Formats: sequence, structure tokens, C-alpha cells
Amino acid sequence: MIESFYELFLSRYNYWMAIILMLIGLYALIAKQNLVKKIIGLNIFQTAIFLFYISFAEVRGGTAPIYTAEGVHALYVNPLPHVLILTAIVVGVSVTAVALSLIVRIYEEYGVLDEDELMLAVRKR
Amino acid sequence: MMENVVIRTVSRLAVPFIQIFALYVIVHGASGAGGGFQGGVVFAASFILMIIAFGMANVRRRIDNRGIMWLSVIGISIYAGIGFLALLMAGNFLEYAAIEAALGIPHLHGILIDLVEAGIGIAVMAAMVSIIYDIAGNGEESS
Amino acid sequence: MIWELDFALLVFMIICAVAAITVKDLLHATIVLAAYSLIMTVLWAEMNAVDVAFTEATVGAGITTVLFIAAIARTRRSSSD
Amino acid sequence: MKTKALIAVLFIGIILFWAVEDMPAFGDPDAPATQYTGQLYVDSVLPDIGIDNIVTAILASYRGFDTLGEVVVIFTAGISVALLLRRGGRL
Repeated sequence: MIESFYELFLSRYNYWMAIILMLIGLYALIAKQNLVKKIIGLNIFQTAIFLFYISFAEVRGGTAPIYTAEGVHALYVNPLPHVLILTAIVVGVSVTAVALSLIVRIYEEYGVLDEDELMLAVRKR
Repeated sequence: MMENVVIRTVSRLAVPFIQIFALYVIVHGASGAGGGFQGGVVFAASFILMIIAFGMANVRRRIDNRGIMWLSVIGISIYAGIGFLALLMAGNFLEYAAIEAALGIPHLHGILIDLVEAGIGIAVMAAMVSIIYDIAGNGEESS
Repeated sequence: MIWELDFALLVFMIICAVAAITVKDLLHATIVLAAYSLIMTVLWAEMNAVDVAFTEATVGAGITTVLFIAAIARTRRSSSD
Repeated sequence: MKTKALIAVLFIGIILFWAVEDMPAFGDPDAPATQYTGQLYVDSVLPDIGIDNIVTAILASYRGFDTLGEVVVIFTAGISVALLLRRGGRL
């Protein structure tokens, strides 16, 4: 029992850590009141998903996906998740930029940064 | 901060090297780590250093919001233009082999991919600098 | 890939993530988030994803931090939770 | 609110931890994702495109349309930030 658990942990600890990071981000996204904290949670959530993707691209003993002198016969890591994540990171920063500008605009209009106070201020207007 | 001579001198020395490194990253993308996204963002980082050292108004005097948006449009147009060039040469959209066959030049793939990366770099740099102008400035417009 | 180094970096990342969402001061939370991105860069370079590591180092630790600091400078620095 | 969020997060976490058992081991060279699609790209980039960096080759040629859409996404983000923040958000 203990040995099988140890085996399972040693071969899959990367996925477990990605899931723990994802849960931290999800908790911040649901429970935190401050809007900037929510964006920080969104960033952590995103990077956890990226970590999960890069983890299943890894091949033991493989090199980075740039051709060496051996050409196609050397062992490389899987390049396709790298491409997907490369585009996802840049989309993520544009999402962050739009969200932050919305927060700045909300603060200019209502003067609050908390979710509950914002709902009160919107209802009062 | 505007009076600090150390910050201004060091950033005046550092900005050209950062920009040359960004161009190297864009051009070197076909044969090593790097590419359009990374190079564009490094180029935008040099603009951030200029904003910190010389102030927002001085940087905006060099290139204003309207000019930076036009640069972004030019970058996307380079990318899409190569795609439509392949359509003109009786291929599919962004099919580099069609351009290569029509022009008769061998090994054109690498050059076309470098051009595409340059377009991505210009567009990403311009969009990032525009976002930083708008969030870091206090809502004013230069022109 | 050395699994001890990998595991240590992942533990540091979890500590940074918990710190980033529990710190009251938003500027401190932003700086901790930049440290989180930098540790993630090292992890990806160690997992042979060099292009992704480069992108994360420039975008995640550079531009995102600048955007957060600029937005916090225009709003409020303290937070209730 | 906080306890409800914690319960929901823990529930999702238990399900995901349960699902990880079926994933292939970390760094396994025989994993299905590495065996078919990844190996196909590694084999065909050098004869097809002829540049060294496999990631850039896939990004700009096989998935070129995808990347074009993504550059348009960044451009749209720049435009929306400009619309939100310039002149106090009033058009």
C-alpha cells in the first residue's frame, strides 16, 4: 500500500502540484473580495494549466525541440504543447491588461475596489 | 526622478543594447530559442525603461498613441499580406510552398518565416506599448 | 531532469502562490507574483521547454508586473483580504 | 462565503486527484501524446520546412492561421484598453 503510493507519487508529482496550484487560483477567484486579488488568482490558475501541459510534453532523456546534429533521429520532447502554450501565454497577458483597465475604470467611476461595496454603490446609483 | 543624472545616463546607455537584443531575438527565432512574441515584448520593455527614466511626455513626443496604433496595423498587415501572397500564387492561405514554387527560389521557407516573425514582433511591440501608454498615463492623450 | 530540483521548485511555487493571495498589501502581492513567474521560468527551462521559458520570463515576470504596478498606482494599494 | 468556496474547491480537487491516477507517468517516452502527434511533427519539420527550431516552424507554418488570429487578439486588447481609458472612457 505504502510502496504503491510512493510509486504513484514519484511518477506523477508534477500533475499533483499543478492541481494544487489550480485549486489555489480557483479559491482566490471565488472567495477573495478585492478585484486585483481576483486577477492575481486568475494568473495563478492560468499558469497552473500551462504547467500541466508542459508536464505531459516532457520525455525522459529528451532534449529541447531544436534540431541537433543528429537530425530527426535524436530524442526530443513533444513540441506541440509548447506551441499551444506559447500562444496561450500572450493571450493571457492581453486578458490581464483588459481586466486591469476595467478595474481602473471602475475605480475612477465608483471609487471602490471591493466586490460587495461595488454592488452596493451600483445599486445606490 | 527627472533630475537624477545617474538613471538618465545609464538608461541612455542601456536602451540601444536592449533594442539590438530584441532585434536579434526576432531574427534568430528560426534557429534557436526566440521568436516574434519574445522579441516584441523585449522591445516594449525598452520603452518601459525610457518611460521610467525620461518621463511619459518625452517618450510620447517621439512616438504618440496614433503612431503606435499604425505600427500595430502594419505588423498585422505584413503577416496577412504574406498569407494573401500565397493566395495570389495559386496556393492556400499561408502556404509557403506555393510562393516558393511560383518564384522559383529554393529554400524560401526560412526567409518567409522570418518575415512573418518580424510582423508578429512589430504588432506585439506596438500593442504592448499602447497598453502601457494607456494604463500608466493618467488618461490624457498626447496629440 | 533532476526530480529533487524539480520538486523543490514546485514547493517554492506553491509557497509563492499562497503568499500572493494572502498578503494584504497589493504591491507586495504583485512582487510575489513576479517571483512566482521567475521560479516557473526556471522550472520550464529545466523541463526542456526553452521557448516557453523565454516567453514566460519576458511576459510573465516583466510586462504583467509592470501592468499590475501601473494599475495599482492609479487605484488603491491596501486590500481588505 | 469562504467556507462554501473551500468546500467547492476541495470537492473539485478530490475529483482531479482521482483522475490523475489514469494519466501516463511523468516523462514516459511511451505516452500516447508523445508517440503519435509529437513524433509526426518532429519527423516532418526538417524535410518540409528546413529550419532548426521546431516550435517556431510549427507556430509559423502548420499553425500559421492560429497565430494570425492570436496577433489579432492582442491588437483587439490594445484597442479595448484604449477605448476604456482614453478621455476617461467617454467617446
